[in-house]
Amino acid sequence: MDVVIGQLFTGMSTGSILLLAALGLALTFGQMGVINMAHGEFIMAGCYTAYVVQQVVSATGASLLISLAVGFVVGGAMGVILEATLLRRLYHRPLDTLLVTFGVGLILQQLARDIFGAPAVNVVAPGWLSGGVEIFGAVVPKTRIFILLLAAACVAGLAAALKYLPAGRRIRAVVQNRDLAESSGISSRQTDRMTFFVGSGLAGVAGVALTLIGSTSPTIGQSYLVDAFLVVVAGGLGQLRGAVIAAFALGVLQSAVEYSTTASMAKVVAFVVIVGFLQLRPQGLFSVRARSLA
Amino acid sequence: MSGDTTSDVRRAAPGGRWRTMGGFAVAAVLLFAVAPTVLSDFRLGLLAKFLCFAIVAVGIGLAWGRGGMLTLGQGVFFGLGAYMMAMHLKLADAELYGGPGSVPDFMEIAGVRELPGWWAPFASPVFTIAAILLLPAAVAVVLGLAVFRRRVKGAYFAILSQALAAALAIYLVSRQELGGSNGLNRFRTFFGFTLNDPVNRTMLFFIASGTLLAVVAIVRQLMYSRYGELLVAVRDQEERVRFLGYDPATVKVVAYAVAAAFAGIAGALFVPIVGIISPADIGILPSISFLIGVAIGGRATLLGPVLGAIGVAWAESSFSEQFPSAWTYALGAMFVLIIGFLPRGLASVTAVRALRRRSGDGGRQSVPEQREVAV
Amino acid sequence: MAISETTVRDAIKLAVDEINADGGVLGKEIEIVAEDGASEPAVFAEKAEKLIRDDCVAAVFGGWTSASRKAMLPVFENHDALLYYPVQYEGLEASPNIFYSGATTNQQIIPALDYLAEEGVESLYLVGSDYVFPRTANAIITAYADAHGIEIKGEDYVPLGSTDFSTIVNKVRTEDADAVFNTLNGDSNVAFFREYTNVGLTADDMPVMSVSIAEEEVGGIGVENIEGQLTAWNYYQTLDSDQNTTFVGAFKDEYGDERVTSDAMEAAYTSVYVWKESVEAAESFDVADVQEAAGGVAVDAPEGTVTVDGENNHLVKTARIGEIRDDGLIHTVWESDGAIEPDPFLQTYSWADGLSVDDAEG
Amino acid sequence: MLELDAVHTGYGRATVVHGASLRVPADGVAAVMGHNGAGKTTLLRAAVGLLKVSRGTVTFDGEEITGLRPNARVKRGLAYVPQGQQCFPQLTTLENLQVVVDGKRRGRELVAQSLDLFPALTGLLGRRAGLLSGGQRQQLAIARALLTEPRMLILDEPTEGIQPSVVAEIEQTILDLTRRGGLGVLLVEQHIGFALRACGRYYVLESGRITSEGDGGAAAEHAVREAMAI
Repeated sequence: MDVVIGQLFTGMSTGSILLLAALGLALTFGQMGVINMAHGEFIMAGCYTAYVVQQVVSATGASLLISLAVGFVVGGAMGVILEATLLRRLYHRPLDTLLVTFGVGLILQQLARDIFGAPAVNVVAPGWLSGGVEIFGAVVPKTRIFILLLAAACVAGLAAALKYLPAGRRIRAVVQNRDLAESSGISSRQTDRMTFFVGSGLAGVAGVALTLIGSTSPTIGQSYLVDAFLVVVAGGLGQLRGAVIAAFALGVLQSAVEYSTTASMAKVVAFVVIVGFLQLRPQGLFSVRARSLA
Repeated sequence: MSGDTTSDVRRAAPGGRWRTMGGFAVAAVLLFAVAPTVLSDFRLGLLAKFLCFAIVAVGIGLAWGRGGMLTLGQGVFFGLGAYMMAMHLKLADAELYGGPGSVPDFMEIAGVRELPGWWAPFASPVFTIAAILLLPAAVAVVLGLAVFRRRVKGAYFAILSQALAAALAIYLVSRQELGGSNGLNRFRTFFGFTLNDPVNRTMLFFIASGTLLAVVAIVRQLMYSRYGELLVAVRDQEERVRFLGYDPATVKVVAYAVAAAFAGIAGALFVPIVGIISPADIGILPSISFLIGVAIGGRATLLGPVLGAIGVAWAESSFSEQFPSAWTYALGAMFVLIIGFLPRGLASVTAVRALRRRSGDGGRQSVPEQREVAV
Repeated sequence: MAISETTVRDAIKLAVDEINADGGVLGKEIEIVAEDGASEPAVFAEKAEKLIRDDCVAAVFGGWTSASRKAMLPVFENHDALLYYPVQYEGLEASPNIFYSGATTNQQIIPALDYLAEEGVESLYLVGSDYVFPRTANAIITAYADAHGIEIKGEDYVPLGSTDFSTIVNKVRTEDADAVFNTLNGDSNVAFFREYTNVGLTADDMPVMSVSIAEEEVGGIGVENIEGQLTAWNYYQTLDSDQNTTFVGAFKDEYGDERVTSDAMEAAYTSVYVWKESVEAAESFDVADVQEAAGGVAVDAPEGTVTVDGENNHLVKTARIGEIRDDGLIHTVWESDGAIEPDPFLQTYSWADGLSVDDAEG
Repeated sequence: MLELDAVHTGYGRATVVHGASLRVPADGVAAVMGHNGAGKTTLLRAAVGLLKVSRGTVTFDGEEITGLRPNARVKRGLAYVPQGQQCFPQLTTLENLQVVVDGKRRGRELVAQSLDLFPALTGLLGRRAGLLSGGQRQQLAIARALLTEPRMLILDEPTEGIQPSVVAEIEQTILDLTRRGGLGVLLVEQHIGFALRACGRYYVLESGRITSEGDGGAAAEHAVREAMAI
């Protein structure tokens, strides 16, 4: 029993990491329909932001909190630049967007390699996040609890912003009916750019948080990217709650399979299950879309 | 715009026939006469490897350029073909050098003395070749029917096929009976011919060349047939095709299966030519890399993918040596510039010019515009 | 992976420069032709063939993963050329065309096990990346454990590059073995040790013996997460010898003070000298002559004197267990009694009988 | 005043409208009539900027706006009520209104004003717009257009597909608006009687070309029916 509950927590923790990595995609891919393969590199940029900030602010606690804010801006800025220079002209060619952003990802990876070197760099976690909390016999590291809370806060914040802020309203309006929004005086360009800023910013935040548990190296974004896309696809486009449920379901599934077999098997099973699931429900868990995604 | 595109295809067909035949002749002379005389054994082997990529590219050109399906998981089919061939070669070597009943050397080293049961059929060359020709296509048919029947959209299809490529690579790494991360290598013979012999390696080059010409011919027939028009129509206006009474899923599955079969064959040829197949050759990265050559050459053209694939592979092999970091930038930039700004590839630059000269109508040509392409 | 390959290249270049400054080999200056294997086995094979056939090099130095070596092996055998492979590996291989300057299993893994057994470890948990080296290493460890009454409490593999260790570390914690034997590769180590430290496991209550973490990796993991943990290698930067002081000094002079030296780099550096000595002993660059003369060639390397074992082309090397200290460096805490004869097929260990069938070509 | 001068437009390479010219006075109503598929909606979409004009110009109050994006035209006082009672279905009625006035100082006031004009919406503010009836959605659509404080309103078949009881209400609102002054209206309507009653000038569009035009009023009905060959 303890094992089951312990694994459940582990799964939730894995899920929250997936969620954090996928949340920005739920906006840019889920809401806008842009397949941004460089999202993983935005996450990586967040990781290195945390590293750079730590070189400046050596107090680990303060640097983590500052990094979260700076990471959001850095990720967001990269997203806006990408949107303004490339994606803007590719909105009618979603599949090509995928390949173009893959190229951007390659460039960013190499850039990181040239700036920071290929070996992983170390981001020191703050003291108050060291150690773990025992829950039903399983010790859950505080870093993971922090990530879980951060993911929850990001989801709640994002949902609230979409619901209550004027900007959020505009984002939803543009997603639901682009032409109508445009001819109602809403600038869909600005709105797209803002959506992209927030979505990419969330990738930056995810990157900062992920330095708490993983390595900071040029290829780190790659390891989250496919998972993140699958979460958004399985969750259904245009809905945050779909992504939330899909992330946690995938996390719990993966850690359960991993516990009984191997981590490799878990990964393979998770992928295959999602592919199978999408055969049954190609629209994902939930789907509300006005603009159909190619 | 679909109407325009289809009529362009029609228009191109009859006039282009002689030109295509001429192209074939030139290509055949280049491959069978010129290349072996001017290239060193090593360079010839390298070119043979590029030809394998070109075979994959021809299939991608059909499925992606003509059919609008972004096949991000060709590594799966390439890997299937390659591993099946590799298993056969390992078994044949074991039989030849270890005597009847021996297990392949890498298993021996790992302390395995019993051959896993499912390896056994691959001892037969006939079975292996049949499996290489049929299995990838069969997998593609099953996968394609499942996906396209459900009208899964293009982006989904791309992400799913990518996930499958990743899953297969991870799975293969964890299978020690398939060599794990090392993959399968150290092949000594190819259907009885010693691989170390330069003459036999040249023969492999010829086999690859012949295969490439054959797949190009097949795709040419498909492109200019009624089916080819239908495929382009499905790419541009899937709904309309449905209303006309055709099943778009079937149309797409055929192209997808053909592309899969080509990738499988290319994988099978890759093994004796390069001498190794490992999970590193079939994951997400190689799968996406297959696309860039196609995009550069011109995804909807017949020869564009071939030339693009060979060109990119050649450039990678020569430039990555001196400037590994610059090569990554260049590769990234190619994705960005070619696909972002020249979606019809380099072929379009010359094709547009040629058309302009001929018709003077502003040189509009078939545009494989991927707008909201539902796959 | 490309990182480590780079450092190996740097070390080789250093050795070549030194030799050239000293008059070269047989009066000839060595010229380096560099190729990038792109961490991909098929590319390694291609580049190896290019070096041998187009560039006609005298010998090739490098390779990193087992896969890269396995991919190059047939190339070197078919073209009868020489490869100097500088990385510790899973053993079970010997080719007349490859000189192995890193440790084979009986110079790294078995001494590590001997050390743990000496320290009173009675149970082990095995964690590794899912590829050939960890799989083979763990098979050896299991056989050793069976013969020495050590219990294996668990054996887990993660896909290469995996960064989620919550499940595995929880299993490790619950199983409460006396020590963990870690064959994880690359960045996975970072995630593993963070998780390990964060669930409250320390080097005191459950030490981790790692065989793939060297000086270069410590920084990325963070000293605070790995302090006190153990490694098994033949060389550490902290070794106290004249040769090593010279080597470390020259390396830092060339590549910067912040750089560290590690086992693979030292082995790569040494391999160039091994080749030089062999060529000079043969008085020829010819492959067959070098192969003939190599047996018994000795080099005073930074790790101590190494000698080529002419039977299997491996080096006779000293095994050392090190502890990672807060300076980020690894300090020797145990050393084998003298240099160990390489035994890639573990033929001198009775408990290893079932592990492999000897390579057909021997 | 809105002027379309020899406008060519269409979808991709298919030109639908071939050189249509019309003029909507700043204070009056112009109606465009024609059969289904004549290109009326296409013409309007070009006027508001949702379609690219390949040849010809669009001028608004003396300024050429041919290349402007739709939202920029809205800022200059052009409002558009598209065909089909369009709304943002997942937003509530209130949000549908708010999203237009966000950032405006008088936003709250404007929303209140529009609810005065369409009191039927007052009770539906919290409901998702997608769940409203066609008539309610059309009222919402007009309300949303008016929130931008337009000087020129473009209406595409405002009464099509709406239950008759509401049609009268909407027609009345439109007539009221046109009589209020300070607002020009470009109306596309199938319902010829209403259109002519409302407009000062009519245009008949056939196969993308203006084939006839004249002054509005009930007397013109015969001429229009003739022109449209009904």
